[in-house]
Amino acid sequence: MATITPLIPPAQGAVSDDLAASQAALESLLAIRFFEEAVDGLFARGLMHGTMHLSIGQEAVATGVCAALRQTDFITSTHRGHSHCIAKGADLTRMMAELLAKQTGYCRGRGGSMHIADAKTGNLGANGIVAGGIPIATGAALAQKMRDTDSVVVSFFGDGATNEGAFHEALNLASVWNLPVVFVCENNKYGMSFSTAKSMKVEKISERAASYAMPGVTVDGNDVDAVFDAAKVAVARARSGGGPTLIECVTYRHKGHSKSDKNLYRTKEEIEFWKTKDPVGIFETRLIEKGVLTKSQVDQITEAVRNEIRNAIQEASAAPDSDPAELLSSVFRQVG
Amino acid sequence: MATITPLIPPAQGAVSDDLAASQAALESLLAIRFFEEAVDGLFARGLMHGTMHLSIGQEAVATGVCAALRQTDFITSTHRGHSHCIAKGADLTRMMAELLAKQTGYCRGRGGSMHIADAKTGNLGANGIVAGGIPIATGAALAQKMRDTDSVVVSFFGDGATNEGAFHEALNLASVWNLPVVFVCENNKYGMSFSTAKSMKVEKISERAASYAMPGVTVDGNDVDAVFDAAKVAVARARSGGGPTLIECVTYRHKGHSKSDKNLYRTKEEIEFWKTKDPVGIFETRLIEKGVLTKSQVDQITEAVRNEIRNAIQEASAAPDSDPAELLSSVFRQVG
Amino acid sequence: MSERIITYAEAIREAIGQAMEADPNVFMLGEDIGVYGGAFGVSGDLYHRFGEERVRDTPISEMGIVGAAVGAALVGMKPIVEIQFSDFTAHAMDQIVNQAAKIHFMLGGELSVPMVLRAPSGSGTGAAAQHSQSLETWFAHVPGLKVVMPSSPADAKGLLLSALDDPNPVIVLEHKLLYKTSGHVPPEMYRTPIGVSNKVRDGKDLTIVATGVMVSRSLEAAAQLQALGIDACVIDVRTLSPLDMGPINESVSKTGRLMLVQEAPKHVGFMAEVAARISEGPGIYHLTEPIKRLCGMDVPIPYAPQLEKAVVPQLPDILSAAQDLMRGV
Amino acid sequence: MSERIITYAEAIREAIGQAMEADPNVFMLGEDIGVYGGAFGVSGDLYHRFGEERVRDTPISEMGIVGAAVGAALVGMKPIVEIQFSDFTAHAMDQIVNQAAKIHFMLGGELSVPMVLRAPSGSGTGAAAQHSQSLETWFAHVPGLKVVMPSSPADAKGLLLSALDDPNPVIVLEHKLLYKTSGHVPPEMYRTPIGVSNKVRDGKDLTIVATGVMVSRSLEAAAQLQALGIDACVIDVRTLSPLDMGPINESVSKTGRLMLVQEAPKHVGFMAEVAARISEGPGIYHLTEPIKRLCGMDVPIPYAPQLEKAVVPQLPDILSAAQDLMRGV
Ligand SMILES: Cc1ncc(C[n+]2csc(CCOP(=O)(O)OP(=O)(O)O)c2C)c(N)n1
Ligand SMILES: Cc1ncc(C[n+]2csc(CCOP(=O)(O)OP(=O)(O)O)c2C)c(N)n1
Ligand SMILES: [Mg+2]
Ligand SMILES: [Mg+2]
Repeated sequence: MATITPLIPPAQGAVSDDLAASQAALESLLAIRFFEEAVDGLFARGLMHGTMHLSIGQEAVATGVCAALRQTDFITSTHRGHSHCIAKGADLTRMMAELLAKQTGYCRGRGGSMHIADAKTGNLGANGIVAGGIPIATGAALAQKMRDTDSVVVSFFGDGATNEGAFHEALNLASVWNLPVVFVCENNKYGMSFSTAKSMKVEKISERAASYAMPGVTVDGNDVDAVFDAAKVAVARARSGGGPTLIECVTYRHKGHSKSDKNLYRTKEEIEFWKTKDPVGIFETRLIEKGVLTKSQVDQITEAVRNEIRNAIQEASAAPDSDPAELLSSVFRQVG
Repeated sequence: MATITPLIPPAQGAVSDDLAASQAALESLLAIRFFEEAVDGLFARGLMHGTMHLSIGQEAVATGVCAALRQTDFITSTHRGHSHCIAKGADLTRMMAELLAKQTGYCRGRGGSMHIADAKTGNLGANGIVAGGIPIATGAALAQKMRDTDSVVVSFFGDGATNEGAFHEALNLASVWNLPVVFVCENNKYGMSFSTAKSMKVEKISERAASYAMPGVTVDGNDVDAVFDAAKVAVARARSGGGPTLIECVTYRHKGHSKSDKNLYRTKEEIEFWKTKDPVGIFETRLIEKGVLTKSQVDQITEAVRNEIRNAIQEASAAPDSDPAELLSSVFRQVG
Repeated sequence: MSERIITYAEAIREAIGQAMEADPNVFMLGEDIGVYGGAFGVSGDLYHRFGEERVRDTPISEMGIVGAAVGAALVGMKPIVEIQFSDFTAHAMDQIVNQAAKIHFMLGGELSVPMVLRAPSGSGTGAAAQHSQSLETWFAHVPGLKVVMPSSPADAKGLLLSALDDPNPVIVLEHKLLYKTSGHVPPEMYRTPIGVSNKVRDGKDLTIVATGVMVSRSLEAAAQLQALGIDACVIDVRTLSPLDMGPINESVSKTGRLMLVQEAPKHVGFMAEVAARISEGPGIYHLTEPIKRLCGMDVPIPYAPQLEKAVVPQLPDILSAAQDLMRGV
Repeated sequence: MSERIITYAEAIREAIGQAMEADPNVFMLGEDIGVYGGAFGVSGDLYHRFGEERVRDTPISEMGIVGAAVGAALVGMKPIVEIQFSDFTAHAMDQIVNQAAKIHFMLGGELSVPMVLRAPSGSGTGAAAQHSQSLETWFAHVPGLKVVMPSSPADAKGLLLSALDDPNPVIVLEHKLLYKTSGHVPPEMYRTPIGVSNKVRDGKDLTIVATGVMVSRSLEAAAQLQALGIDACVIDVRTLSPLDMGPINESVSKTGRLMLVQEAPKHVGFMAEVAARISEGPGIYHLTEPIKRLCGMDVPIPYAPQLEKAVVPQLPDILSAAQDLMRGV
């Protein structure tokens, strides 16, 4: 078991104005970053198989959004889902165990990186199907409304996902049913190799909210404060029966789309430019400038998070491999 | 063989300012109306089987749009497709023969009302799948662009179809590929029993064009002149490389959705109100008021069209029934 | 016990109504199931009895509808999706197959998708190729889905109630031509077990295995065959996945003759699985004749009435096929 | 003739390139097939050779992409659609099944849809349940579709060129694990006929029928069985629809033993059809043993390497199953 401090919203104002909220947010940003750097290394050394999609560079989106959520709220995630999973509060050891195909992993080694789910923290699952989680989020939100709970559902998805029919149908249903759901588009400028400039003609993806008479906003996805502020408003609207919102978070992935990516579709300059807008660095600097945390406090937190990731890898590596014996009996849940 | 005068655009100005264009448009309106009234009767008397969807009350949409098209242009149609088929210039006898399940029908009796296609007039087919024809129209338009023809493609579909993922994906592709296609939404206020007020939150369906940075307009779908004017602009844009347009034509169907409809979802008052906006009557009155045609000329045209429909029924009824012998050999086109 | 005769459609409606009364988590969603009462009149007055929240009309968005059901089921609701014609499941295959069927296994077993998806299947209404398919083979081939095809009003109710008890996604394919047919249906909330084939007629000369509307047609044929001195056993598979071969094996061991009747196209259709099960097991030693498959032709369903009849097995076809089998041709 | 050894992926690329040179109507569309070169590197440099118009990158919209191909094909183009993983065809089933497959028949025969849809199929890459399916059964069951599964570089090229000559929709399921495998491929534009099964190894003791990646595995097994004194005939079905039973019937008439090997889940899978064809024809009289089916387990494909291997037939499984069959167990 390796975890970080659960995200909490600031008592008031911005995340970066609140000590507790800032510390938790920083832990989240760093945990995502270090977890994925570790995973990247394990793959490089052939200690992990399959494929994976890293959100390095996009950490502020999941962090800012989940800071506005409660544990009882739900999320649906994507193939690029480590950040969402961690920000929602998952156990880093079970995540790592899943990627290492261990019996103790979140999916008992059956799902891997693209299918991690965690009922305890309301993570209804990453998804290997682009836009596959959006209609599911709508359904989970429909259940909240029918049961009259005050929980909300957040659906994370990418820019490319907004070109799928599933996006259109799900947002329309959420709109006409006035559901407690927030649609969070992580616009990292590319769907695999295809740029948003080529895959759609709208300037901002948030313009697409108009087709559903739904509020749509675009924010700097590399700024935890900006993301949180937008999420806070949308989550409050959803919770109070005000219906869905589409939030576009403009960000960028530093790594390739997946292991097989040669980055032929974008320039080194572009990548370097975005590295100067690193969401982790930006947030650290802001906290230090605002005097919320000192450099050495930041360093302590950094070291503590590094340790958690090390623990996660150690504990996970020691766990037993996924068990083939259970296969046939696991397809269906036992009746009654 | 039973046909009407092919639709032609006015030399200039409105359809109702041009004698030839007006006569052809009136013939089209009446042919659609009488064809469907005849079909309605044949069903009622048990002389036709299956189901059918009548566009009585919506005749101005197909008429106004097709007046802006050439025979070399293409259309994709819907389950409610008789009007499109007739306006594009189909042989009424072959249409009737298809509904009567004859070997001489457009589909040799294999398709029926929901699947009539006519390669000669560029009708790529009615479609039993709501929104099914929209991606197909996009593909036909892609072919025109790749082959550098100056033909355009019109896709007809209903208000309910715009809630399907196929609508979203197809319009986005047409937008990013800048294709010569015009999307014509016949908003008759209901998708079967479900009103647009409940199935979507946008005021106007044409607002959905914004998601594709595409021009979108809403016009009175019961007014041939209004529909033609909008179609003319959109078709010219498409033909000249200006890309796609979404045209919403607001109209109403007088009859039920299909044979099994008890009209429980709408009021008699509403139906009666819309009957006062009958597109055929409106156009006739306008032509007489403008002095383009005299009442007796209108009566002559009316009688002539009635005769064509009678011929169509007679010729079709005399034709041989669809031939079961050909079934297995008809699934695939012979290679080479 | 006195007979209570109601239709197949009424039996389904009764099951849904009873389930909704018994469990607040049960709700229905689909196109035109509200005030319209459903394209085939199945939901009928449920909208007036339970209101628009629990009998939920939807926009025309099959993928979105099924996805919404998957999401609601994931968090503990029991959605019953009605897809207006089974042909339109083509739009929702990702949610049905890549999501609903796999979630329980793929996500490690904590979550599951107790969703019931009902859809009218089959031909015979003159609605042509896009409104008449029998697609059970697709679903039966997908691990993680249970697939049932009720052939009688009693099974329609009992299987649906079992489906609603099941914590896994269950596909219920109803036949359009059966909706108006009637039969005895007990008024209480009974269950017809999923995964149990049903011997609907015993016989010693040949074994007829059928699904959906072909069950009643086969029974009719069996009655006429009796008059010709041929004693046919008729088995209604009822559940295509998981498949119960028990009654089939047992009957074949007695009759030695097996005839498989389905409406769906023959090629790679469900009945091929039944033939394969026999041919890979002890059953093959009991066969005195090759297996006979009587299936739909491998063509899209045509519109013309005589053509539509020609492409799927009709009573005379079953009769002559059975006699051929008895004559060993 | 000297051997020219290239990979399966290169063979497909060569076929597409030659077809594009020969016919201006041929073009490719799909996700990341342009500058990226395709998720599995199949399109490679075609984008640079033929430009972005004819090697057309698309937004992520499988239904729209296939629909666009159907529409373009309807008016005379010859589109080659690449669906990045065959699992995603679930999004396009309406356009594939309700449109492409039915249009020629349903619309009366004037129009047709000469579309080729290629998709990487199968497991073995650790991509888990939504990126590893073998869905050939769905397509093979649909009247109006032709379905091929090339098992070698030579067939990958020859079958694709035949598919491009075909005025009907053809589904080409390529196996991910084969893309990097090599073999002799003639440089010219030759055709491998659609609808002709291929006996890839003769043998008198048992008949192994396989598809996709199971063909090479079965050949490997056959070689090892030879050492054990077992002479296995191996038949590559190659075309699942229309199915050519000729070589299978002929071989079974000699060996009397039939083993069917597929990666897809067993239940209602393609090989059931082969078993059914034998069991309903004269072939059944030639069987000296029940048919043996060796198929994927009826479970979603798991992520863990050892689990992924456990759910689909591996070389040792084929070897022991063949020996069991010879021993009559
Ligand atoms: C339905 C579907 N189509 C295609 C793919 C292959 N694929 C996986 S991720 C991806 C790009 C997704 O782009 P985006 O939605 O922007 O998310 P990002 O990867 O940028 O986070 C593609 C094409 C898929 N997994 N599912
Ligand atoms: C994919 C699909 N879903 C549902 C249906 C059943 N259906 C046929 S027409 C129709 C209503 C369509 O509404 P709209 O698009 O507004 O066209 P209209 O009938 O009003 O002309 C429905 C639900 C269908 N044929 N196809
Ligand atoms: Mg992206
Ligand atoms: Mg409508």
